[in-house]
Amino acid sequence: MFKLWLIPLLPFLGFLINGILGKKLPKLAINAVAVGSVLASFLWVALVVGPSSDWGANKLHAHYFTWIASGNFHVGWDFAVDKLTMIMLMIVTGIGTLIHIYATGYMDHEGGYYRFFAYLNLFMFFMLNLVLAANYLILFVGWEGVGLCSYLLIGFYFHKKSATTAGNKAFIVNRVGDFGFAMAMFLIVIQFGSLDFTPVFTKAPGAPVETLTAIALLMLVGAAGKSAQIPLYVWLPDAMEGPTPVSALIHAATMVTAGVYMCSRSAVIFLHAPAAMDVVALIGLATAVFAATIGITQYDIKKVFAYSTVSQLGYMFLGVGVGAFSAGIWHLMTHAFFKALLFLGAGSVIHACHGEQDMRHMGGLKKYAPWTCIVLACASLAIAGFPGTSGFFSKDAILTAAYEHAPWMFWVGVVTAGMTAFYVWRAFWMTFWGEYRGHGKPHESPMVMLAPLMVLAVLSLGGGFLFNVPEILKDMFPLKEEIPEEHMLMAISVAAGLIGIAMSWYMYVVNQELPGKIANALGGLYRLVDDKYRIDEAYDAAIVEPLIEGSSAVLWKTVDAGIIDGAVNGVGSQARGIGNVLKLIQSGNIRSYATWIVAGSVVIIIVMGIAGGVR
Amino acid sequence: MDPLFFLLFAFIAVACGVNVVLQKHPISSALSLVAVMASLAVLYLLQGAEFIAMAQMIVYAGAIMVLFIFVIMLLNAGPEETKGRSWAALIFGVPAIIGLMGALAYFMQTGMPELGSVKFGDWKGGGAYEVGYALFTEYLLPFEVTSVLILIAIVGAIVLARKEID
Amino acid sequence: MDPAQVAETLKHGAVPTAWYLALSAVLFVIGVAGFILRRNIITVFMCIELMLNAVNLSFIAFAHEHKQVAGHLFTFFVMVVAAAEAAVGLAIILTVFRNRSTLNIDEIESLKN
Amino acid sequence: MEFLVITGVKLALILFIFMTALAYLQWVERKVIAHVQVRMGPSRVGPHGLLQPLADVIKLITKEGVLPPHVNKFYYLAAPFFAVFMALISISIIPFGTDLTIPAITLGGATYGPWKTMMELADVNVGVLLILAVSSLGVYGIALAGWSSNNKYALLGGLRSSAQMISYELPMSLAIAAPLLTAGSLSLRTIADTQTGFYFGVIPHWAIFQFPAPQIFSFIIFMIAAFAETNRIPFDLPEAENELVAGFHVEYSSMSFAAFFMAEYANMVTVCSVATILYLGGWQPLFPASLGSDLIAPLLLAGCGAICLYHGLHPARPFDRITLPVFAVVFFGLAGLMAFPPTIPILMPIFWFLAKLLFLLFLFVWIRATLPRFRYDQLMGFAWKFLFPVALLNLLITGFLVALAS
Repeated sequence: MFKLWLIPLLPFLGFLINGILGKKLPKLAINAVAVGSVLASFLWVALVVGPSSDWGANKLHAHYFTWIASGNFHVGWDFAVDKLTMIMLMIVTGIGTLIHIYATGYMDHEGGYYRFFAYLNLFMFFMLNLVLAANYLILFVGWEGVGLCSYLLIGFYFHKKSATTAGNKAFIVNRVGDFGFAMAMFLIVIQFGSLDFTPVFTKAPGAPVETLTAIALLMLVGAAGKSAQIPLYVWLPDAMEGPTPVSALIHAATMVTAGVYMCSRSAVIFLHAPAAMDVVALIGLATAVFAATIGITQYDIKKVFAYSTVSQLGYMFLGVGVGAFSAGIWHLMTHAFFKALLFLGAGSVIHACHGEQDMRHMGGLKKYAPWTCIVLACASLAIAGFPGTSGFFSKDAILTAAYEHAPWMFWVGVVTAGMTAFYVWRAFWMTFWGEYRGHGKPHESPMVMLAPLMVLAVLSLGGGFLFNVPEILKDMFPLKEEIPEEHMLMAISVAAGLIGIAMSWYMYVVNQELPGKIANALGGLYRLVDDKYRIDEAYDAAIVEPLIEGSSAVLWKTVDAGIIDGAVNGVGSQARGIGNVLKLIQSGNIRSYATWIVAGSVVIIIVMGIAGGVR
Repeated sequence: MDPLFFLLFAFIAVACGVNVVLQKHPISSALSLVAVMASLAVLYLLQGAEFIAMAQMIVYAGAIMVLFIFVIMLLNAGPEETKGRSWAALIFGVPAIIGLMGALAYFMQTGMPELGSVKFGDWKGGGAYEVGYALFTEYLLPFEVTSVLILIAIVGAIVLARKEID
Repeated sequence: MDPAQVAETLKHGAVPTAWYLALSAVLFVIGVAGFILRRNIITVFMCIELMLNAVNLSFIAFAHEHKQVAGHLFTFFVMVVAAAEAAVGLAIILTVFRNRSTLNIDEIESLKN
Repeated sequence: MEFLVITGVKLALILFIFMTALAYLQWVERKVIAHVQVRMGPSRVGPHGLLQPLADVIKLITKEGVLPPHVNKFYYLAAPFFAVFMALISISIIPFGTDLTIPAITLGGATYGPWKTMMELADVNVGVLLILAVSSLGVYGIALAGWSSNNKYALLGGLRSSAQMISYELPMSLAIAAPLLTAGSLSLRTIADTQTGFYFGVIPHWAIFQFPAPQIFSFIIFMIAAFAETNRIPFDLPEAENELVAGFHVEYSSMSFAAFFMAEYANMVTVCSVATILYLGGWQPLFPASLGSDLIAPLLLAGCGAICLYHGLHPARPFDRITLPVFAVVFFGLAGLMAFPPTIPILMPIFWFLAKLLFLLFLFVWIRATLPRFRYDQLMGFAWKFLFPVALLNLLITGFLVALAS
């Protein structure tokens, strides 16, 4: 018995302690509890569960109690660990620990210190639930929980209007996705009569393909909501209102990848619904390109990385869509490394520039914050797919798979890769090269913030070598055989990345007027891209306004005020009328009431006895 | 042996029960009620309900009735005055009681299905282990709900009994 | 049940379950009688407790009859409810006494009409 | 039949020994307090006042029992004996040692026995609950005494004691629940048996040391609550002389007055025995016999004998010349009995049990001689705001650890 319940429970205890007592505890104690609990569960995963569960086909499965039992439909609180879960566990707890450590430095001067860490631990609890779940319902519990924590943490600076609205936006948009997921679960229950993974996946091949397609598409809706895919990606950029560690942990490394995890967890269903697979691939690809183009024009450093996250998630979905689940998971892992690093580095930069987020007011930081510069360079290399870095392997795996599926997808992917390299390095140059354009004097971040960055830098450089995910997962998702063009494709994607880097170097270091010129030349198109294709405005016009109008006009004024209130008041007046008559028999004398009760019970007993009700 | 015990404690229970009703002074009624509860606890033991018997002693006799006595002492409640006796309750009440008794007796005679018998130690399902196991597995939710109920009761009692600040 | 059977049961040193039920019925009726006839609010309250106890006895008897522990649990819950009820009820009695300085149940009839 | 005889014998023995012990507990208390306060204590009646308890008993019996006119006679007379009764019940299920076998004896050709019996009156398998139930009934005696005396001080005493006892029931029960989790039984004998054995051959398996959840905190909580349950200083609010003349027993005199004292001391002995069994491993020795724990008792007694002998030979007071050697002889005899192999398995458990019991009782007396009295609101606040949460926390942690270790 590996006491799987311990893994989520430890962060939860941390949440309880910090949440209840945090106001009184000193910062040191809060740090100890928050970091310690997550670290403990990481160690439990890495040292106890990891080694002891042999990596064969048999997976750990633990049933704790039956949560819902209605008829022959049972949902238990079950946890299960297989290799996929194991990888996710390592990512979540490992990176979670690093980011907790980082946050102790980053949040040092913030108010609501204990609140922040309580939320963070709660998030860890739900995320681990999501990953450990052995059936869709428990997964959904975690799914909703992380959504809640994301909402809480985006709106952490609740005194900022923009933060609270961003939180609401994230929450509401996610509801749309969760609706899809819930529908998918209903369909699953109807089709398979159970929500546990094992029976569902064993029965799935036999099920009618239409049902499977429907289920898969609905799941995709859910995944798109959580993982910020078209058309539900709009919440993620705004989510950057939250503190940077949150952006790194929730909106880059772990939560947003839950969709990818869910899809590859349900690989069996998707594999038997080819149409759905294509939709997934297309959406992934579209999102990748789309977000990349937006990323090019942004000046807020966190926004840049946010859009890059969206586009990288698009990559993962592309991988899932073309059937290369292991490649998707691999990219998920490497992305967790370098994107967490990018965000934390950005946090360190912002910290260095006294809270400045606009890259036009940065620059020349490489001599003020050398360490940050170095680690960010590692991350940018990784995301640009520089040969040997972690990003290179995973991205290449996805692109190869895409090529086998349909060559044009590969080419679009390559272009996107180029753009990715371009805007990431654009951000890099604008931040670290040239002259410092900001106010005050920038300074390097403390060691407690830098140490996790260095660990992550090592991981994002060497992650590809260290963990060859397709190799690990090969008995879940069979490896694809080598194809002849492999090396050529590799060369092309690498070239794209290098070209992107070179272009950014030319435009933002050598010849700095060029970008302005290009912008003017493009004119309207540039402005369109610059304000994100005006998608938010479109949504407002198309959905939000009508909803508000409709609800106020129809629901409130007619239905609520007219019908419901009328009915209620009518009932009330009727009751009063009847009461006026009935009150006459109320003597107010308790003993007479008692007498009535007894007399009534006597009657009942006699009736029942005569009717033989006693028998 | 069993019938002896049953008759003895049944007699005590009934006698003290009658005493509860007849005694004029609340304290006397309360103590007779304690006696009833104690003898009922013995009867529970005869039926193999060890845990419940002890709970009966601890909760009822040890806590609830102490609370009653506490309140009686606090209010220093004297014997009940017999003036202003409300005849209504007597006129309607006594027949109702007799009717209830008769109905119960009659239908227990006629309508009651054939029941088995109780012998001390012939069933050991009422130990602390069994009760606890059932309580924390299939009756977990009701148990938690009762805890909430208790909490509500505590809050309500405090709100009711504290002096109004004004 | 017929006397011969009862005699048989008693000879084996056992007690018919029906007797327990009869006892609980008697206690219940006593409680009802007290509830109706007494006028001291505390005594009335105690009579309610007496009724609860009577019901508990029958629960236990049936639990033994069907050899299930469920009856015990119902008794347990009844006890919990009784405890809560006692807490709130006595608090109410305290307040009533503080405001009206009487314990006579007949003088407390503000609910009339 | 035989069962009845044996039970009767045990009953008589326990009752006799226990009553005497209660009387002498009084003597011990007075002596200890006296020495804490650098006085001599009772020393006139008999050598070192050893006959003082006897004198007290005679005085109390022969004294006229005053029946004040204003009391509620029935309850006034019933209360003290109810108190004593409740106090004595719980002693009947306390095991003093492992089971005892009396070898068969032959009288005129007929062989009787051998008899095998437990060293308690009854081994109830919900013993702990029974103890709790009885101790929770104990409050009636005091409350009734206070109420029926029809005297404002007595009434206040009764009110205080009932409130106090109800309040301290909770932390006490919670504290008891924790070791039950590790022991997994409600029978006192079984609980004591689960504490046999030693870690690394040295540290005993007592609940206060026991893996996975040492119950040291629960032990402390239990002892504090026990002080309150027995109305001992620093929690003796019901009989606070300086506030309510003598609390609930102002109006009492002679035997009924003595009854309350007997009840108080009997309760002390009960809670201390329970603490011994639940936390201090009952009759399990402090360290294994292989390390010579059996030698402790004889050596101790022999030491006492030696001291008595020495002082007898160099008497400080004239009659020491006679009395102390007698004591010495008694002590040596006991030591010999303790060292006598056939009796060791019977006597050793009793010795260890009594040693722990006496230590705890000494604690009670010691604290009474040391600490001042609480104020009433402090008392309640302590129970509800500190003791109760701590006990709850301890229970939670214990449960967590036990679940972890299972």
